Amino acid sequence: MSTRLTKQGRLIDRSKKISFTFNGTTMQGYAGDTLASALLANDQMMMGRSFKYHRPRGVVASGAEEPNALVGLGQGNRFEPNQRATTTELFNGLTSVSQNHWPNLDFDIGAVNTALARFLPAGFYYKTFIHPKPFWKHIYEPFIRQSAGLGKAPDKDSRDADTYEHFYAFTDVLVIGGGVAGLQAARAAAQSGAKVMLIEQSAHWGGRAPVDGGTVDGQPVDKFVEQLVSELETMKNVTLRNRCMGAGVYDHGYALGYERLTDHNPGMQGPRHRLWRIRAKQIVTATGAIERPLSFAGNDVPGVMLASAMRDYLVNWGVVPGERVIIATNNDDAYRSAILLKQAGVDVLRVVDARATAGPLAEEARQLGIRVDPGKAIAKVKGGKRVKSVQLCNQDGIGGAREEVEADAVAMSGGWSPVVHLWSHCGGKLIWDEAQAHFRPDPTRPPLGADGEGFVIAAGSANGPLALGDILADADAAGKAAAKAAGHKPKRAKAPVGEASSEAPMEPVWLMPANADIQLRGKAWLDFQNDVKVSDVQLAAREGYESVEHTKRYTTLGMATDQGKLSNINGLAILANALDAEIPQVGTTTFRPPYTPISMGAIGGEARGEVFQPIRQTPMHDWHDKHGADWEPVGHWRRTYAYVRPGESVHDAVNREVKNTRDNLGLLDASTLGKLIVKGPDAGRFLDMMYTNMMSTLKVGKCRYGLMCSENGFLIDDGVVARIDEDTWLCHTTTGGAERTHGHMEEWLQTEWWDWKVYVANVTEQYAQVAVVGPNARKVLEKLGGMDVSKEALPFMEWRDGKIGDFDCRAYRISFSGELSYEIAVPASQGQAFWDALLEAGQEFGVMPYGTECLHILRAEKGFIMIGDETDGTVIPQDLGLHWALSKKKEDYLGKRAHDRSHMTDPDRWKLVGLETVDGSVLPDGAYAVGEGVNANGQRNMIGRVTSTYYSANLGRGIAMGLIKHGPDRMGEIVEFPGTDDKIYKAKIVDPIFYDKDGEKQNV
Amino acid sequence: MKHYSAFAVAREALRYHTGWERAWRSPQPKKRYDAIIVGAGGHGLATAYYLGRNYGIQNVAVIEKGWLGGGNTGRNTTIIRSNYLQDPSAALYERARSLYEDLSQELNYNIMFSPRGVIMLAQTQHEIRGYQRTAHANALQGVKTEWIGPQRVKELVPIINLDGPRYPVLGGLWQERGGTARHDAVAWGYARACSAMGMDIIQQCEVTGVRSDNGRVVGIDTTKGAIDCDKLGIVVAGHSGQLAEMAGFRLPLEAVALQALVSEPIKPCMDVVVMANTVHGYMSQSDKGEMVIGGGTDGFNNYTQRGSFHHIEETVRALVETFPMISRLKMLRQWGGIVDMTGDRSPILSKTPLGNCFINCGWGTGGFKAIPGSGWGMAQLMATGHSPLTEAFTLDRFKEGRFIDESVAAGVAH
Amino acid sequence: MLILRCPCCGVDAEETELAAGGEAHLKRFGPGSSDDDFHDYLFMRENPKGVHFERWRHANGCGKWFHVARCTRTLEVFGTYSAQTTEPPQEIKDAITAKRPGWTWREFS
Amino acid sequence: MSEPISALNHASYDGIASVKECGLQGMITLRGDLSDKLLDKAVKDATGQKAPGQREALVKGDTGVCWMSSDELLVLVPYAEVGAKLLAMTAALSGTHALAVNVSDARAVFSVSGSHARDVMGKLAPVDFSPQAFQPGQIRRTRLAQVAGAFWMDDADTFRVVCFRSAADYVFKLLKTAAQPGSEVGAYNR
Repeated sequence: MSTRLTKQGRLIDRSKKISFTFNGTTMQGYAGDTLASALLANDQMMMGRSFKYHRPRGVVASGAEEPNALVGLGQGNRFEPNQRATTTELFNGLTSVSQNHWPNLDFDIGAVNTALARFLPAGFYYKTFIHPKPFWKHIYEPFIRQSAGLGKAPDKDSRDADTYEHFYAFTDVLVIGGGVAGLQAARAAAQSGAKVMLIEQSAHWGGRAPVDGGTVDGQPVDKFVEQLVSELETMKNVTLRNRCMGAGVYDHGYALGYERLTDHNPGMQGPRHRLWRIRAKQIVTATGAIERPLSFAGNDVPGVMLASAMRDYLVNWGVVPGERVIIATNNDDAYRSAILLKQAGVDVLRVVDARATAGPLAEEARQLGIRVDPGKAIAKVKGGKRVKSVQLCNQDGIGGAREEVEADAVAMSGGWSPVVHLWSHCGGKLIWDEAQAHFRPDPTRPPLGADGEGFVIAAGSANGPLALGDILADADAAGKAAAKAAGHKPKRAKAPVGEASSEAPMEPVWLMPANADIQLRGKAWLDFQNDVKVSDVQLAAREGYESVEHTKRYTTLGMATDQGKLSNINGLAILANALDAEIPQVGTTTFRPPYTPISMGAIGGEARGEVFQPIRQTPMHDWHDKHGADWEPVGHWRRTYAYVRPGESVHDAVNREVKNTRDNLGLLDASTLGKLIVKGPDAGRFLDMMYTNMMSTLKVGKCRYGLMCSENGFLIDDGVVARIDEDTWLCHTTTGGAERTHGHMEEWLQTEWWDWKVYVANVTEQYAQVAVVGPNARKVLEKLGGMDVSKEALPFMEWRDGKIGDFDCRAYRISFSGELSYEIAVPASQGQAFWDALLEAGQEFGVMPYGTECLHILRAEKGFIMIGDETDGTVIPQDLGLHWALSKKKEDYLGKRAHDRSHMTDPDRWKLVGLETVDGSVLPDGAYAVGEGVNANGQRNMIGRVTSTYYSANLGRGIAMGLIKHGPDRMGEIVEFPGTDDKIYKAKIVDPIFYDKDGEKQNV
Repeated sequence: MKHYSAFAVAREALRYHTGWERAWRSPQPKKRYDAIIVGAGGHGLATAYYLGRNYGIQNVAVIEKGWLGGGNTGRNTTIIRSNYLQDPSAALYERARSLYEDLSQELNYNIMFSPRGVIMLAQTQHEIRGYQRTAHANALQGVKTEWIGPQRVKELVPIINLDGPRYPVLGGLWQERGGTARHDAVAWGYARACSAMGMDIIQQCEVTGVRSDNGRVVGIDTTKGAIDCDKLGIVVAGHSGQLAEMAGFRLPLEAVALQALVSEPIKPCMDVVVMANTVHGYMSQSDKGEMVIGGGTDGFNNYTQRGSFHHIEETVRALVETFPMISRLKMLRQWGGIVDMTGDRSPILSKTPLGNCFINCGWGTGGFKAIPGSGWGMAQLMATGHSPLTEAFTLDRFKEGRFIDESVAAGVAH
Repeated sequence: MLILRCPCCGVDAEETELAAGGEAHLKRFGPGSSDDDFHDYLFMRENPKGVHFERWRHANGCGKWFHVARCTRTLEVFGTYSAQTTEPPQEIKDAITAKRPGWTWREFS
Repeated sequence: MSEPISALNHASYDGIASVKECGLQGMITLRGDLSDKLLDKAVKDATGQKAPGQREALVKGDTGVCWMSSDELLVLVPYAEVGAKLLAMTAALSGTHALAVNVSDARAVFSVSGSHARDVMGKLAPVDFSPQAFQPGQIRRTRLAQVAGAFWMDDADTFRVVCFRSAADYVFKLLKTAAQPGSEVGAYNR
């Protein structure tokens, strides 16, 4: 029986009772409990089911390494699967459910897998479910997938009720881990004056030390911790954060801290998690060590736990998981658990010590009346949902001659492994420590920082030492070394002197008993969550999956949610043994961030909902929004696709806008078009390189349409360029092209032609720009009054500065629609007022705003190309019949050389033409034209494709543009476009100018 | 080779699985092979396999510096699809996809090909047009895809948020027979089949030189000695440049880090693969229950197999927006691989300036899905000197300006 | 997550402020150049496992381009320097030599 | 001429810091040779300040000058005066290679103030906001979450934050989110 003692429990406050539920049952705990300690206090030994065999699982550890006690926590929009009970602080109203079973935890259909375990060894699925083939899709795989997963998925429509944020922090020294080593390292570093940040994953400082005991400078270690924390709190150069886990270490001194702000009290205001993005000159990993399980048959039965965990539950929370306990060990540390349990009144039946001789702690245990059996082992633990009895045998043997002892809990200790994860994340290497039988950081091969020097130092038991005195000395040295490496001068203060009982050496024990037979090996668990046993690793080795990565992947060892914190070293040792190799030869798998799982919410940070991504808005954005704008994202901009009136479809709206603009007057918010000022004595020469056309010869006051190609020859942008004065040009770019084109210009100016005297400035957002389009365009401007916008005063492709109404403006007489058209730029702060003025003055002329789709149709009616429609990154100006825009006079411009390559001059390139369906219908977007036959790969031969296709309300029929092989030479021919609707669309090749071929409308 | 089946597993269970033999032999290299493939990843092993299967060339060695399947084969997000736009890509990836359909049976090794379907979301007008174009091309290329509307997307992916404030889901390109496979198993299955044909897979053996005579390859030097060969295939992903240098030519490649991550395993909640290119993220759920997530690449040369964390952030926030329920799931593990990028982001499968030496590289972010097709085409190229599957993917296309650009229809290609 | 010191504004900028710009010190080949030269200029990038020279832009910052000498195997940064040069300055080359004796990159060593 | 309106028309929010859109600010982007005496004089005439050194912000209220890069300054003048100042500056620089252009309407300006202002900023920009590292007199161009931005300090507790006008709505919402109640970090005010 697992129970709460009436005394003890240094972390709980017995005056504060807390009520919570587990699988619907209400239980009681105390403030300071973890969910795991509270469940144990309520005799809830079984907390879940394993992944593969659905075996009963109880808590095995007391901290972040826990593989078994995972629960679904919370409800609805706060439900979270796979939460470790051992690191979940208890709060009032906590609801938890166990995982991976049906219909319930006690009775689980899936547990039939346990009975079949023998038929489901490692990798069995690679060998089975192969025949008959259709069974895989319809029976086998659905079955495998249904049994997959641990925790329940959150509801499909759930929306996380919490918020998250990031924070950037900069420090000289980051110390990860707030145990005695981390605290001392922080102090040693801080005393140098260095800026120090110390983060600790739990809510408590001091780590294991207060449980393990010992003295520091003559006083009990818990007092030492208390004083040290107070001292650090007063130091101005020290930042302390608990509930903040060091999640990962990355290049150039970058580390992630995962701070859980409200998990222990979900009602609190503020974000739930904060992800710290820390830049440290030096990082000290004082991450402690993790006890290893022992591999014996039945080591997975609920009630079998790590000896240190049992000690933690007793000392920290006043909980003992059993009344009759057997302890198995290969080292002295487990005796501390034996002694404390005995002192707490637990019947410690036996310590089976695989070693022939034990140290002074064993003697202390014996004196308390505990029976110590050297050279002994656990052959097998019996029991289903909790420990019933334990069979003991000699360690040196195959597990015969067993003695059976009734017991209800087993503590095991296979020695300790430093937590090397954070050391390893960024390339720190490990060495094998023969004496402690563990991997520890190799100080000669640390992770390298930006300067090529090591930037991580391991401290305390994370670095190998396990005795309190050694830990403190190591941590002190690490703190000083980190401060020094960060450019500070450490103080010569003496390290505190820690003392604890001396210990005899441990002896590696990878299997219990040493030569356990196959039946026992098949029940000796390595990975408790994924159900990987000793026999599985041996099978992998036998079948040739010899690399440690092969074994891991073949057996799934260490791939569970604990990422092998308990299983890795034990599994490696078994593999090494099976291969007859040394452990360091076999090596480890790669440690990858995060140390323990971190929430997706925290990773995303504040970027959710309305600040998920910026939405760029023009000065008239709100007006559009209020007037039926159907929005279209264009880059980060929002543009109006069409202004939909009540009762209209989007399609109706587009047709209305198209007709009205041709017949009366349309207004387009063109503010998103990029505007770049290019100025300087070399500006003309520079623009001649940027554009395929000649820009240096453009006269002041005039405009010219320009094309830009990449150096690789492909069209990248286009727009109208205006010459402002002798050495100043204004270049329009496409929407969303301003930043890219500005960057493109700066790149060439800064990295190739840096001696050219040219300055570029991006003034896109300085202006609200409105296209005033249609037969009544001039009338509305004249009504507003101001500058002369007559044909004579402002001819086509010219610009003037002046006033329209009250507004200072620059008016460009340019047209992307073929209509009489002005683009008027006013200061952005007056954009809305100008828009309002145009609408008001335009009433009598039939004014309507129009959106991007109307813009597209108007330009297509005129055969104007659109970057992104006619071009897709593979199209060159020659394909589009834009030879006239490729200056023959210039020796050089970006893209010119590229156009000379054989594929670019190939006469078979597809060329731009107009397309008219035979029946007037609209060609499907993206359709391909087919030729005869198939190619060598059996694909239909294609001879072209549709690049733009619309219904033209003005022409009352479908119009399209496309690229067709030899297209311009095939005018009048009919080509076929198979649709995805099984129809064949027939279209005639025509001139791409469908409307007002002579351009009479724009030239008025 | 011992046949794998449920009966065999049951039979072996009676003797506690002590009777299983090695999946592949671990031989010492011979003096000479008809063909040597450098690189025992999926592409290299598949090339060897089809050399034997299709052309009877079985005196083949596959040389591997580390452990087989340990490069990008074992660190990708396992997506299989063939809904590419350009003819040569569609041909290659569709051949691969169709070979994947029967691969478990062919190799007698369950590679767990799961044709659960792949959706590429359209979240802008531009993407709608791009995917409709792809659907039209695919129909003519013999690739079965269809354009589907938002409601059908929601039926297929109940956890999706159609009305994201930034990018609403406007529809998608759906390939019903796309899906995923167990990546390690693909390498292991090919390795076992190669070994069974008598081919030698030599792991822990690094190539130190390429020997040639009169402009033709004659052998390689390795850490296990010199080995002669008639033909040499270099299929080593992130190390292509180094091998090419040994063979005396250069490659237009750059190595960058690509990252991926998985969540903790949860019960099944998403039955298809979803790719959201506008926001640079894609996600599927593995047979184990983990949400497998991939994103974009770093922009700089990097051989560390560690990427920059901000890419993980960008991908995750995009996916949280697209699938809000994952917000409270947790990232279990992130990792990186080194991928070779070419000038047009399409691979190179080609003869080289060195006679009888062939190169297969430059898969960028999308190599896994191509493995069987790539192996098939490379084997044909190596055995016969020509393959329609590979003929567009030559080294000299960059000089001619003849690119195979898939970014036309989609922002990223994985 | 790299940090590079922008030589223009002096800020130790982290990667999210920067944009990578590929190989440094390219010589441009324009009209009249051979197919091979033009091809190499556009596509034949250095791809060393070790010392590399590259361009970066302090895009979310002062906007200036600069050069970086960096190791692609360890991500060690040997130095940053002006974009307005056709070859690495001597002190950068010296700094690399101190860390990677015998290094070569293209025609530089 | 109608009344000019800033991007968010003086929107404000009070959380752990006070966030305000400051209204229109006259701004001139000035590119040129920063060591040029003519340029120095033009700046002095417009703002009363000398040309700033690397990353210096010499600002008093709505008048001053900030170093933007090795060949670029941001000249701040009262909004109403920007036209006249720009004309004067252009005239003064007519003999030299320089570019002065009005960008007042292309920007939005916010103030973030209060004892937790540094916390708020530290959530959005990858910058060390400790008083040792960042103080009045300095300018930093960087990113604010996903958009470009720049800021300097009016006093020890007040930031002046500049972004593009089109991103004003986003930046305001960002600052609000970062200033939400209960989100104090306490990193800079122990």
